[in-house]
Amino acid sequence: MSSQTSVFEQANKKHASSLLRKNIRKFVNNRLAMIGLICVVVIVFTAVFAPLLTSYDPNKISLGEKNTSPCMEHLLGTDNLGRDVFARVLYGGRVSVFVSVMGALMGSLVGMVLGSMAGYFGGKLDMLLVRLSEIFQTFPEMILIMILVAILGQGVGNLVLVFCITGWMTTFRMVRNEFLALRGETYVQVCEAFGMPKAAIMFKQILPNVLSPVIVSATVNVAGFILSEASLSFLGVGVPSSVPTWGNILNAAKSVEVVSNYWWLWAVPGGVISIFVLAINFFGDGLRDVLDPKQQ
Amino acid sequence: MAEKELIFQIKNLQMWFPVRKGFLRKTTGHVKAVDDVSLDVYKGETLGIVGESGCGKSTLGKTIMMLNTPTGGQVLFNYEGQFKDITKFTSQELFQFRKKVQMVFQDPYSALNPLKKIYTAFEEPLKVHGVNSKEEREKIMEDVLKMVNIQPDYLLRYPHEFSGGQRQRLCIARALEVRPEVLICDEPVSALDVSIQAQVLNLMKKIQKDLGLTYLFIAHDLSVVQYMSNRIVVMYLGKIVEIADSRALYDEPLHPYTRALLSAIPVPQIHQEKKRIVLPGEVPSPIRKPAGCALHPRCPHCMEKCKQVDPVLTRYKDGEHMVACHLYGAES
Amino acid sequence: MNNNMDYVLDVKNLSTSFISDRKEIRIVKNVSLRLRRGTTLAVVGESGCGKSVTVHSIVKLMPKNAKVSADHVIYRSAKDGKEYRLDQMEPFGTEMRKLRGAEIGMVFQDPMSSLNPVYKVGDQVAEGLIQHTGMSKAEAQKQVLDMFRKLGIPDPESRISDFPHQFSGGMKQRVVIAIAMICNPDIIIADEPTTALDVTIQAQIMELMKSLQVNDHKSIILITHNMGLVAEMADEVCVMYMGRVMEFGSLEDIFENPSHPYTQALLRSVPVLGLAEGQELGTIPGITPNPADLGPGCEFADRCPFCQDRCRQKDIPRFEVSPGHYVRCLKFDSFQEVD
Amino acid sequence: MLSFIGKKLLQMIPMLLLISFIVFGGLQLMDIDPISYMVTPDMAASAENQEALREQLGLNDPFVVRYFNWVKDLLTGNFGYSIINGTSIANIVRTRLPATFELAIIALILSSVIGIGIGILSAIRQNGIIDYVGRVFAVLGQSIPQFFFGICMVQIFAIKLGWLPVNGRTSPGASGLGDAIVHLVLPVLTMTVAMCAVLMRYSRNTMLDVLNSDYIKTARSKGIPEWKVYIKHGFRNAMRPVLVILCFRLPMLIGGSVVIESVFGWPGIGSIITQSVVSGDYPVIMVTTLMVAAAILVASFLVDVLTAALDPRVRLGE
Amino acid sequence: GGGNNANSGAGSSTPASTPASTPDAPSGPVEQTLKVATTLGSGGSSDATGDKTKYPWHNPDGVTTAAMYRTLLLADANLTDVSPSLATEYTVSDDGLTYTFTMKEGVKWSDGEPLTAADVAFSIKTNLKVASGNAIFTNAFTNIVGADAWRDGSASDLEGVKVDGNVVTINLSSSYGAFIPVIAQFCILPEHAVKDIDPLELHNSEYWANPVTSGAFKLGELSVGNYYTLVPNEYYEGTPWKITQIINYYVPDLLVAAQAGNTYMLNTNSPEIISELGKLDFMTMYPVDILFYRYFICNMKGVDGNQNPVMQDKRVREAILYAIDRETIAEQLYPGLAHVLHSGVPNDYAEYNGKAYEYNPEKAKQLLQEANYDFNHTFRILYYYSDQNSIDFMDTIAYYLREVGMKVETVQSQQGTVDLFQTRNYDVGYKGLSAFNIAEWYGEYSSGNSNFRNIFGGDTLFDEKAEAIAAESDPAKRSQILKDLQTLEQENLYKLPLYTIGNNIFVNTKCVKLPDGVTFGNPWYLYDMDLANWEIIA
Ligand SMILES: Nc1ncnc2c1ncn2[C@@H]1O[C@H](COP(=O)(O)OP(=O)(O)OP(=O)(O)O)[C@@H](O)[C@H]1O
Ligand SMILES: Nc1ncnc2c1ncn2[C@@H]1O[C@H](COP(=O)(O)OP(=O)(O)OP(=O)(O)O)[C@@H](O)[C@H]1O
Ligand SMILES: [Mg+2]
Ligand SMILES: [Mg+2]
Repeated sequence: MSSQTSVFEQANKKHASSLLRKNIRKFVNNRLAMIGLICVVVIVFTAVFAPLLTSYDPNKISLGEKNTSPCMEHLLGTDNLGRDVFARVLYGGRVSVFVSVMGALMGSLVGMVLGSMAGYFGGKLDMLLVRLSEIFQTFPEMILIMILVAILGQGVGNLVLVFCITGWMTTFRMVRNEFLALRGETYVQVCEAFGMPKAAIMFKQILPNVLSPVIVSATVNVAGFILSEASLSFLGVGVPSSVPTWGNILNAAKSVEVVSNYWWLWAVPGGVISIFVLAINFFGDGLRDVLDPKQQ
Repeated sequence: MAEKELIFQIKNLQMWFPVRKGFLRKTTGHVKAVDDVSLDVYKGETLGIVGESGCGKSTLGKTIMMLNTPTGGQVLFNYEGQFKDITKFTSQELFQFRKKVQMVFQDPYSALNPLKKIYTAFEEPLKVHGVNSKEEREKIMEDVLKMVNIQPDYLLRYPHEFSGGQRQRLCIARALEVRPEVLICDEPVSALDVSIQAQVLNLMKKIQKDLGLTYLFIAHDLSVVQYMSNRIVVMYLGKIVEIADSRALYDEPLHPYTRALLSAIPVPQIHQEKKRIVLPGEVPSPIRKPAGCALHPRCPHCMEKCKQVDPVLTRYKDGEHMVACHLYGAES
Repeated sequence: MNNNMDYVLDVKNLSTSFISDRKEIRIVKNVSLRLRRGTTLAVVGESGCGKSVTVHSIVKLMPKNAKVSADHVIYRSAKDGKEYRLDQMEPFGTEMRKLRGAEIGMVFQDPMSSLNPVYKVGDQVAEGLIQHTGMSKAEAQKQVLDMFRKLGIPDPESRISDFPHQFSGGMKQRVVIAIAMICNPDIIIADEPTTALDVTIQAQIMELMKSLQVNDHKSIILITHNMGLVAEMADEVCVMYMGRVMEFGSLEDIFENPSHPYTQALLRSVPVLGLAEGQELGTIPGITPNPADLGPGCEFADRCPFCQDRCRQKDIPRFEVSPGHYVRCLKFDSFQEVD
Repeated sequence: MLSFIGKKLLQMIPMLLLISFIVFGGLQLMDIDPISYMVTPDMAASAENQEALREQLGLNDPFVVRYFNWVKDLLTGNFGYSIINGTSIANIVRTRLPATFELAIIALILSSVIGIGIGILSAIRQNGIIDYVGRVFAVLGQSIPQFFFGICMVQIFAIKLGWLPVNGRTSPGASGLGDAIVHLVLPVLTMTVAMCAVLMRYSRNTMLDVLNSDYIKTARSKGIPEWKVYIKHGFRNAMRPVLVILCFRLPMLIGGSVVIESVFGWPGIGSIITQSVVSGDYPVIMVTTLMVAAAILVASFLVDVLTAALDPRVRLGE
Repeated sequence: GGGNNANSGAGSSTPASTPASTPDAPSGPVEQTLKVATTLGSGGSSDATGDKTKYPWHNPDGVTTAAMYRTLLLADANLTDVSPSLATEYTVSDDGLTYTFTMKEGVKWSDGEPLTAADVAFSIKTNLKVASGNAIFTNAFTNIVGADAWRDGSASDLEGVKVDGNVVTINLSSSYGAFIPVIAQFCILPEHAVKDIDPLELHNSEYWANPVTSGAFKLGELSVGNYYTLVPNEYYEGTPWKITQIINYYVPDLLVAAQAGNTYMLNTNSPEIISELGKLDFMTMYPVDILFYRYFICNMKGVDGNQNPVMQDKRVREAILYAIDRETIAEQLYPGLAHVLHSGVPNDYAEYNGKAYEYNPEKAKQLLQEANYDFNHTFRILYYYSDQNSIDFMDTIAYYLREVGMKVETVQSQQGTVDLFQTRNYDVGYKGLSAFNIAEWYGEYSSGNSNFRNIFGGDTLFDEKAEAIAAESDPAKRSQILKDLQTLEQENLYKLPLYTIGNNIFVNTKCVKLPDGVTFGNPWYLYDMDLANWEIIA
């Protein structure tokens, strides 16, 4: 019998990832999704490894070199304080991507936990949570965000919190509905028949099965938050303007003078935002195709 | 039929689901899914349960397993000669009880969590039930897999890599892991193709013989039930209308519903002249059960009494055969 | 030989494949079948063997990723005595649409989802009628009422303006049959019309269809995997396996002289009511293969007890073992080969 | 149907109360002294005068008292005054809400017609030209920050080409439809672009789902023409989920107007909310957000009614 | 006194955001419509939301204010000389404590009511009771005899203001040097229309949506959030203006409005807007030199005794001045507009004592070290301007301070002066002051200043001299006091003066023909622009 383990292990190598592999193949075949993924990865990587890619400090002011157009020295030119735009966009990406990804993650997390509970236990708790989410949904998101910013104050951490508070509802509804459906699935009943603990059934058995739509909606949220961040900068209630974020960089370049004279100051952050959002959306669509068999 | 040891004694079991309506979710009625069911199950037998969709077969099965908390009645289980009412069990006792009774469900396609390897799906119940060493677990897993003719190394695959028949065999194997005494099979083959169905049915018979299991075999296909069972329970709208030895039920169906059911089944034989009894109308919703005998609006033999008095299950000619119908009321 | 006019529908070498993931998978392969006027042809076979695809290919209700080809698909109308080449028609062109509904009615598997939830059932039934006859709505409603009565829908006057969700499964299936029947078509194609229903309801529906066929002299293609239904309903049977017609013959041919190993095994594996105690069911070993990874030769080879090497070499031709009884198996290579 | 409407209307009352409580309570968390906002310290004439003002406004009462006073005032039609500039809130709502609604409703209608139209067309002609172009347009529309798009539009169409006014809702002296329309073009366009994209994608997907359903097959089997299949059987069924998403989008539409109104100097409620938030004018925030929430509740109620009209299952209960 | 340009409360926006406007001269076949614009947005005052017209007791600026309201006297562009307006003449007693104004006869309000001396008395009295108004008025009027008693309600009348026929007499308890220039900024309000409004809420009153005016124009139409128009006031007794209509648009962006021809006049100190406006050949630039301070205030100690330990050491404060290369910043960020300051006295004043804090990062580091400055401390700089220029400026400051090893965080406050004066959660605050005169700058040090005592702990060090400079009008004495104040200031460095910023006024000369000899002055004050003779030519 000792050889048994190795039988399992050998077989494991052969089969373990076939589901994953199949999905990956499907995804790779989806050209747009791949382009999206590549863009996202490239942008995230460049942001994370910003110090390796540029020797400039994003905040290094060099007033003598202001508004230099792109050249060898400054790949994407400099802004009106002589700061290197390339470096700023890279470092700005760190904050923007962090805020939006964390916001989406936290929102999804909250939505998932509440949604699991509402969907699994049903009854009064469910009704309460659904009402709550409806109320949150009644407020225009932008307004809710602004009010929250007014209450909590500006700042990266607070913005994440705000995105989390305003972004949990879609995930919540989705997870709840899935749970309502999956609660009746046979494998859940099997687990109950074996007397497994409720928490294990909820989180270990059912939850993984609702992850794919959650992941897809989280990607969509990331895209939305990137745009929200930009809008909030525009309204002056986003991340403090001294911190470079894509929104702040673009917002700094919104003046007519910049728009008509220094194209690189708006085209670069604007382009990066649009490309990232586009890429995330493509990526999300691709994921949906792979993860959600209904959509095929 | 004598000398049979009882394993389950079900007394007046009742499972009513409240129907809630409106904003305040007031209870406006009940789905009487299982209504006053009394039944004995003997050790080692296969008890078939048939009936139309929605008549409460699955609910009965689940309630016996305490997956639903019954709204009334008792379910007594034989603990080495001692009968204990499982409806009064604490959660710890129930947890232990789950080792004695297991269930196989209708849909093998959704009975395995699509994201978990079969290995994990097999390991989890063992872990929960305290088999802590990995070797021991793998030994058990290998044993049960042998029983259902599946190679152990298949365990490391995902459910989607298996066909329906294989999945159902896996489900049976998994239920057997905890060495249950009773297996409740809720339509285990109705989702399978004919060509596969026979494999699974034969396998189940073999396992029963090998392990001395007791089956509660639920199905809506009378031919399948009859093939599998020693005794058959016929249900209609949450009530038992007839209980009989499977041969007897085929040879001498008493209840008009059973008769209609038997005659409605298409037989894959030609040149067989058959008089079909077609019951008119539909199965009423269990929320609005007709008064009296639930079948009376559709029954060809409906009498005045049937519309008012609900017949009780009584022995027919003092035998094992029981029926709930006023047609036989005088004889009992 | 029979007069050709006897056959309302004549399908020769129909093949269908689907393109998915840039791969082409053959689902239906060289299917030939003929439907005799006024009879029922049963198509049996297990799930996924291509029964639905076959009939949908015939009436050209296929998704865009399907490729259909056929030597010919001929429909012979009793109404005008003309022959129509369905295979040469545009799927959604006027010609094809004129036939659909008016001459060929369809009943689908799942009554629950076959009705549009947002329209009254009466209107849904009348829609085809209005389309094909151009009659007024009121006239159409009258005919619908008649049809409902004929199909035994209780209280038709009020139910005609109900919505599908207010109907039970069996009643919905009657409505679906009414949709198929309302224009008095020659052929009714019923794709597993009772699979979703209970036995007692199934019996009701089947009685109904039988009486329609007998009384109105309809030709029916009945798709099912229930051998019992076949025995009760069919005049001729077409046994399919993995996109092939394995055996085709009259009811007697199939039940009394099943020739293909698959047919034999299939018949043995069905539990029959009143089986003697201790009697074992026959089983078909192995599992149904995936259509995407079938090799050459007989599709049943892997599960066949009589399999030989030559079975796996090339496509198996059809042999006519007795008049009108065709088998696709090399066991019968002594018989005449028909294409 | 009537009882359905009645029930829905009744459900709105507790919702509104809850929302009002959340709004009121939430804003108490804002650690602000309204007086500091009413009277900017730079322009503060004297501390005593300010203290008098505070007492006069009842700002020293406990929370619950203030909440009930507020609700009571609201119910009696007294919406209070902006603490920043003293404008009566009733006035703000009266003059601003129509402007926002004008914008939102036109954008809603336009984006629905365009978005759903193209979405459905591209589902019907899946992988055709419209589908392709529509999808590209959809993703593009979704990926450009709205304010930036708006600013660019102003620069191109108002400044460079001079075709349209740069901002505002009306011009002095000019009145009539023409004037209103030229002012609407750019804000509506900007708003529509983003909104359209979502609807397009969504209606395409639902229409595709619907087209794959069995009843479409049934409809086709009757031999009715394809356009009838699409319009009668496809469209109406696809509309229901689209309406739901539309309902979810309503808040976004009004929320989106916050940005749009800032860019285009549109005198709507959105710009007032922005300013109130920035300046901590909490009575205005409370009432305006409550108004917006109420408006959205009403709108979603309308959507519910519309859904019920479209779908008998909803109307008649399951 | 001085209008504080940084209309704080709402984090007042860019200097460019202040309304700019000028009426212009009429005649010719062209319709005489002058277009000006006000920015919407930042700032909660009603004219920033477009709900009402301007409350003239804040900054009394702009063409529209000049067209609607009149003052007793009209100042020239430098605010030094005055000419008659509502008052035909005025006298000052030798001790500088008694002022008499003789009112012009026959002046009427736009509703036909006569404008009398009583209105003047009413306006002064009301101003003392308002909750919100420009400090220049309060500072001046507080010196009127009985002002305190009147304000706290213990007197039923303001003792120091007397009306006798068409003569108004004002008695001061102590002399106030700038009293006449202040009077020249003080718009008289109609008693009959305003008397029922609670002075505490006057600045917020709905009244401003349709005020009664005394100037050449009155309100035509107010389209909330869009614009308002002014039309000639038929009761105006002076020379009618050539302009026959003024439109004030509410716009999100002044530059765009100028480009689109929606404003014929604006002022700005933003180099970006200046350069962009420079490209429009129809806009002519008129630079004006004004006392617009930009400076840091050091958060020292509140009256509550709450001390900020970081700023206590003077060397730290000094180091900040040395650490920042102000010359370069002025050159690059405000080319031609900013002049570095080393005290409240601009460098080109004769009184400037010559002490300079030149850019010297080494010295800064050294000073910090000497002061045992904790380099791990995050140094918080608070600012409330939300325009991009100020953000850039703050980034630059932060950059320079980081260069000397400090950890810096710049915080843009939404709640402007509340954070500045009350929350006080910062080390230095960045502030602007468009000073009416130099005394206003030094008045901020005074322990009596209700705002700054929260920051400087009510230190009485400056009181005497600050009062003296406000009261004194003799140039020689003033010069001496200024020198003393300057030294005191540099010894203490509670405020770190950065620079003064000039302003540019742009006029669309393709549409407006300015009369000869018009000079522009501080755009936040009222002065004689000869508006009656502006003419629209296109
Ligand atoms: N949890 C529940 N809540 C409410 N009603 C229920 C619940 N479970 C079952 N029911 C109702 O009880 C009745 C009996 O259901 P059950 O599933 O036992 O029928 P069944 O005989 O197993 O039918 P099928 O053959 O379709 O499986 C049905 O009407 C069903 O709707
Ligand atoms: N649109 C499609 N695209 C790709 N493959 C398809 C499509 N439709 C059907 N198939 C494949 O064709 C095969 C035959 O399908 P079909 O529906 O004809 O089976 P069937 O015999 O009717 O089975 P059932 O009894 O389950 O209805 C299946 O393997 C199915 O996966
Ligand atoms: Mg069941
Ligand atoms: Mg099928």
